[in-house]
Amino acid sequence: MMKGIKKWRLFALMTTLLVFLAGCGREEISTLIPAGEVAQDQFNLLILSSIVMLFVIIVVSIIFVLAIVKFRRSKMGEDMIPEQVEGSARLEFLWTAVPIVLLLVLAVPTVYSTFDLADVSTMDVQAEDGTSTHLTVNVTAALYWWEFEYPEQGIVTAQELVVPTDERVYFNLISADIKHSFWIPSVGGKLDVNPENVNTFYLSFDQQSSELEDGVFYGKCAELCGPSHALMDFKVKSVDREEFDQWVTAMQEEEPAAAEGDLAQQGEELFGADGLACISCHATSGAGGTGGVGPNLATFGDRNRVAGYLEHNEENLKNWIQDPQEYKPGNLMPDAASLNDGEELSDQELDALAAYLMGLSVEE
Amino acid sequence: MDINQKYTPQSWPDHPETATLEGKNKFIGFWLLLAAETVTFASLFATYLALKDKGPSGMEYSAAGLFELPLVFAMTMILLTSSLTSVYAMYHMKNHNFKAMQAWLGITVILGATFLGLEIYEFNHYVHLGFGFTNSAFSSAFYVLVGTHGAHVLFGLSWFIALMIRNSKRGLNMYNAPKFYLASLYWHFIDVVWVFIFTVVYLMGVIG
Amino acid sequence: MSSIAQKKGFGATIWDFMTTVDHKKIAILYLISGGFFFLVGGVEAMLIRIQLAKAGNDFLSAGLYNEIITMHGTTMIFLASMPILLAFMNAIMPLQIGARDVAFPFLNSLGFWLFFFGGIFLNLSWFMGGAPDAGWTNYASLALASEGHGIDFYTLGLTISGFGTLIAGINFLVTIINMRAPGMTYMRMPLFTWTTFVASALILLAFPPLTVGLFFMIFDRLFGANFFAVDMGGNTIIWEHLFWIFGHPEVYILILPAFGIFSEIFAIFSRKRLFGYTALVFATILIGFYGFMVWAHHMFTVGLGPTANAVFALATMIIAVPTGIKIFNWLLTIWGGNISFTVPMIYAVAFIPSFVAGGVTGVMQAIAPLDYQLHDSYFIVAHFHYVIVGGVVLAILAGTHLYWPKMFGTMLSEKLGKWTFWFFFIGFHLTFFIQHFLGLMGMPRRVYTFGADQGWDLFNAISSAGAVLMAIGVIIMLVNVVMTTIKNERVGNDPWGDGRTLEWAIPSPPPFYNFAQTPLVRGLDTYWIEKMEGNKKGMIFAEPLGDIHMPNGSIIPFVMSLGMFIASFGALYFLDGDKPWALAVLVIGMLILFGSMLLRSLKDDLGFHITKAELLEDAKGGKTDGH
Amino acid sequence: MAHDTHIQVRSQAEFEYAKKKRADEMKGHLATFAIMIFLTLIAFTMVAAGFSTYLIVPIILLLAGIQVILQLYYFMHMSGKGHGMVAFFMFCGMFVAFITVLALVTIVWW
Ligand code: HEA
Ligand code: HEA
Ligand code: HEC
Ligand code: CUA
Ligand SMILES: [Cu+2]
Repeated sequence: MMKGIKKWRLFALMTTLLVFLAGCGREEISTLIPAGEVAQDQFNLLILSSIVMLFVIIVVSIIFVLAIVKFRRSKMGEDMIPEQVEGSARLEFLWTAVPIVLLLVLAVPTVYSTFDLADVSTMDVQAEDGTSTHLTVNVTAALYWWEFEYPEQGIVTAQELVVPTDERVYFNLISADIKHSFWIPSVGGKLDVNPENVNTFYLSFDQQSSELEDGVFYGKCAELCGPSHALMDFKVKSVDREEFDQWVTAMQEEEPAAAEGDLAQQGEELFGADGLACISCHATSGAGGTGGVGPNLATFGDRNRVAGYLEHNEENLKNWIQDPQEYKPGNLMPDAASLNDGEELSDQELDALAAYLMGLSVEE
Repeated sequence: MDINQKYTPQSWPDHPETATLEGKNKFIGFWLLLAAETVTFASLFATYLALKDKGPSGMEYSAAGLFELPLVFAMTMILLTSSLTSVYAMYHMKNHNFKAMQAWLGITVILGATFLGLEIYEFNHYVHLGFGFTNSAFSSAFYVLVGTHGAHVLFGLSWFIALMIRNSKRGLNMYNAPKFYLASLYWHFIDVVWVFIFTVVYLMGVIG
Repeated sequence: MSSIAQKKGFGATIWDFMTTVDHKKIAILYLISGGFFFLVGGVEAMLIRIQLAKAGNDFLSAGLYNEIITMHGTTMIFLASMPILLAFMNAIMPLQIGARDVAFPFLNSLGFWLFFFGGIFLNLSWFMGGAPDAGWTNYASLALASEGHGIDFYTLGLTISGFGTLIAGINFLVTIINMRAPGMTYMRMPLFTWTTFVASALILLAFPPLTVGLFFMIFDRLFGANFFAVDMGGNTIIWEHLFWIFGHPEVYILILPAFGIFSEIFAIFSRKRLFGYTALVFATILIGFYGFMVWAHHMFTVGLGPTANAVFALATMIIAVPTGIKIFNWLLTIWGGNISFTVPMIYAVAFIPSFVAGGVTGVMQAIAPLDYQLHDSYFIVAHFHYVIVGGVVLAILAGTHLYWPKMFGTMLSEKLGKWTFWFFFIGFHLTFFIQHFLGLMGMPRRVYTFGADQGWDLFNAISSAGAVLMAIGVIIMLVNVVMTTIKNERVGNDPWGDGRTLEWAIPSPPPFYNFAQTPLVRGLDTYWIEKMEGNKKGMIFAEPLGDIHMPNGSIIPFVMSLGMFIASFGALYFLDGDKPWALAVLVIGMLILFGSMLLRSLKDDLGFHITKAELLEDAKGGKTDGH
Repeated sequence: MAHDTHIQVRSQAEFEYAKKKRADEMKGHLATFAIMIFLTLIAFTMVAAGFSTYLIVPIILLLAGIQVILQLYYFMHMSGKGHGMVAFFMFCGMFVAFITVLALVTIVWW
């Protein structure tokens, strides 16, 4: 039966290797394919510690396998009484000292990195004209959705974060209700979004998301926050600085792009204060806020997902509007019927809303 | 151990509380409980310190504006004195002088009850001022910390009284001596906690 | 069951167990109820794995899934693992030190019943409007927002059972400090006794912060306090600190007794004295001590600042050293031994690589910046199931086989035992090994579903398949227990043949008064010493045969716990508004509790004596009735 | 267990001696009490007198610490015979208490 164990260990080793060789997961979301300085640092720590740990495991395994192979009763004889050894001070010293050395190897980069990753002192550095040299994004997490405010630029977006590549981006995190955690696995580790204080850290995005299969990095909420915690995803578009600036300018244009076409115009009316009053929770201009009741929909047409995780098409959008609870249990958007005096929306009305929302776009 | 065994001051052992195995067990067990209580109160103190003066915006009361020292001073003196009277009770317990022990315990109980009365008065006063349990994080932390101490006082008093009544007719023996001893240990511990309460909550509260 | 119980009718047996203060019977109670809760937690685990078997599965709804993981974690840790370990401590530790019983038999029973009613209370939530759903860590902001009474079942239930555990801890400490047989110095105590000692010390100092945190939560949710209400000035991080100041020592409360069981097994089945006994003892103490200084490693991502993170990272890493000392001493114990691969030994042997794999991932998580990636991902789930299942559960299974004859007087089948082992062991690695990679691939924990677009399907399916193997293993184990009980082949004092410590020197199961004469301990592994010197009587005794004083059984612990149980329902519904009877229930429960306490203190309980004549009769094979 | 309470009657001289010792000890307790009252007075006076906060806080905490030691060692006899384990566990308790307080005053905010 001990052969079984040996085989298992081999098997485990093989899977490890295989998995690593296969590149491990999808680029958009795997920590093993780092796409930024922070993630790279953390990946290096992962590799370093894995090597140390593998060494520990190998040493233990060798002693272990030798012991159980050499000293089995079938070899030693039924009646053999082994010598009752008390111990050995020299060995005790050895296996105290060696692990300490191994831990020191880990401790140094740990401490260095801990302070390095927490260093946000350059966040407030200002250029001569008084603007910050670095981009800062205020992230507000709310029950199952994310708001991204760019205070310097005076714009707000939701669910999809747009950032410039190859520079540090600073984040201020605060929760509007309960605790969440902000995590973009392939770009860097997470930081909790607490209700009582602002947490600050930085990330950098070294790869343009358009090179990815899905065109976006995946972001996650990593702290249990209720039934739809699993669905509290967001997406990240990293674009070069130039493109980013264009996007900001487009967002800053006060007026939301006018709805094009009859259907969309009808949708706009429905959306507005005289219709279903969606507008009371959802802003449709990048510059406007709604007090954070619902996600800003100014860029809805450019989105990659509906509600953070559903495929971005009209079908899903209409379903969502009809019955949000079905798709994100416990979320705070009322279903369409309750906004429409208890009546279901007609297909035509849904089509109109969908057309309108899909037309909201700041990208050309 | 025989509960009917009668002792004279001369046959009464030096340390009746640990003279039997049962006594020894109770003794160690009780001290361990006190170690756990130390951590309990530390958690309460730690929380109190973290939440001191924290409340909704526009909160009316902060520690500096609320606490008044004269009453606390009186309470402190009373409780400290009751610690001494319980030492006297144990002194007589070791001398196997049951009557004197009961008398000193009686004084201890009276002092303790006075303390508790003052505390209830104090709480009542604060509530009337509009500083209620549910008003702010600060108020919750305050009432739970000081109230838990008060609950311990109450329990200590009940313990003393129960022991005094239960044993009033049978005098001291190996069965009840450890119980008296432990009750007095408990009383000292309550005093220890109070020392920190008046220092950390009231004195440090008043100076802001 | 003991021979005395069998002669009685069913009702009398139940009554006997409800009133017993005998540590061996209480051990059986712990084992049965802990085992039951293990099955409950295991079924919950299976539901989790079914739900996650494929992407976008809708087997469980989102809310229900959160209730199930919460109850799975809580049940497994508080209601399954700890009680089963307490069962072994109760059954074996007093025998190992040659004591007649634990220091406080009455409190021992109270501790059990509090745990039991707490566990029942917690699980009644399923039938009374929904279970807790904020994770076993019950983080404050989510817990305060949670609707219904689930969280209240959690806080009140854990408070009750927490008191029970605290009582058990104090009891064991006093027993070990005061009741060791003559000659049993601290440095001659078997390792299982040592780990019981240190784990009990951890219980003593770690449970109070949990209790305080739970009380805050109860006050906040049920009585309008504001400890964690952010808009009222409260702070949710306080809960996290209090929970983890308890929570980290808690995991050592689980693993240390497991280490103790394995230490016994390695020595017995290698027929060899523990290598580096002194080092093992000091490593145990060190682990317990360090255990209190590392809790914030669960909070690296909270934003405590780099200084706190660095300090706690380093402190955490240090624990690898004493743990390593243990691992290597065990290896050197079997090295040069004469290893017999019985079922307990197979578990012990399998434990070493499994636990080391789990331990080293723990050290990886201790690297704070790396933990920013690992935290709350499936890597964590993999880590702790490796240490818990690969350490604690393997120890529980090993201990069950090892001590079954001592507790019940009959041996579990070795053959079925091996089947259980292989299913469970392979299933375990299949389930959890792959989860490391899921975590690294970006899968957060506590997600009720995942999309097919994230590349996690295959690994999750493999993981679920592994869980099925584990379940098969557990079922074989149940079959084993039933068949063994039916067959009921009696065994002697030392059924494994190579017992080394005192518990193997007396009959299986031991008579209710344990040792008729207190043994004299002449060294470490005292029974082994006597055996090697050819002592026919088994032991040398420290006292002549004489009367034995025994405590009386009592129903009061049961009634007290029932009182707390009832009062908790009152507290639970107290502020509901539409339930005026709640206050009455609260008061009635409290009256039962304090009434029975009063009764206990007013009624002297002096116990009874077994006379020398009865003992002699018993030794000849006659039966002494307990009462 | 029946045998651990054999009764020992002391001689008159022994008895007198023990009694005297207890009376002496009681005097010591009285002195301890006086010190405790005194320390309390200092603490309250300092606050009433309104010295600087930075001066007062460490001093009154120190005074509280001294009082606790007096209670534990004199009134509760923690240095007495058979108190080894007791002292050990109390110190462990205080250690955990200390780091708990330290943590909650340093790494929990506002
Ligand atoms: C029995 C339970 C148990 C045990 C024994 C451990 C042991 C350890 N644990 Fe684990 N842990 C848990 C149960 C346990 N843990 C649970 C339940 C959680 C999650 C809770 C939740 O969030 O729900 C958790 C989470 C957890 C975290 C938090 C992760 C996060 O949420 O972000 C961390 C971080 O540091 C950690 C670290 C460690 C370390 C360093 C050890 C060490 O004690 C391990 C030491 C052992 C070894 C290292 C192996 C043997 C040593 C050698 C062979 C010597 C040579 C080795 C080296 C030089 C490395 N654990
Ligand atoms: C002692 C602790 C312990 C133990 C033993 C286990 C055992 C198991 N755990 Fe658990 N687990 C935790 C403690 C434990 N777990 C904790 C603390 C959490 C975190 C919770 C949280 O996030 O809050 C967790 C979370 C957790 C998750 C993550 C959930 C999530 O984050 O979304 C998963 C997923 O795979 C899992 C799986 C398993 C499995 C498959 C087992 C298996 O080993 C179980 C094996 C047992 C069986 C298979 C029993 C089978 C029984 C039968 C078949 C019964 C037959 C019935 C009758 C005859 C009546 N556990
Ligand atoms: C009470 C406030 C409220 C009202 C009124 C409201 N919503 Fe919402 N809406 C929300 C919230 C909150 C969310 C985020 C839900 C989540 O992801 O958990 C949301 C999400 C959405 C989304 C998905 C956003 C995204 O980024 O993918 C769409 C589309 C949407 N709402 C459209 C509408 C329409 C159309 C109406 C009117 C019929 C409407 N909403 C009315 C609160 C509201
Ligand atoms: Cu937000 Cu999970
Ligand atoms: Cu931990």
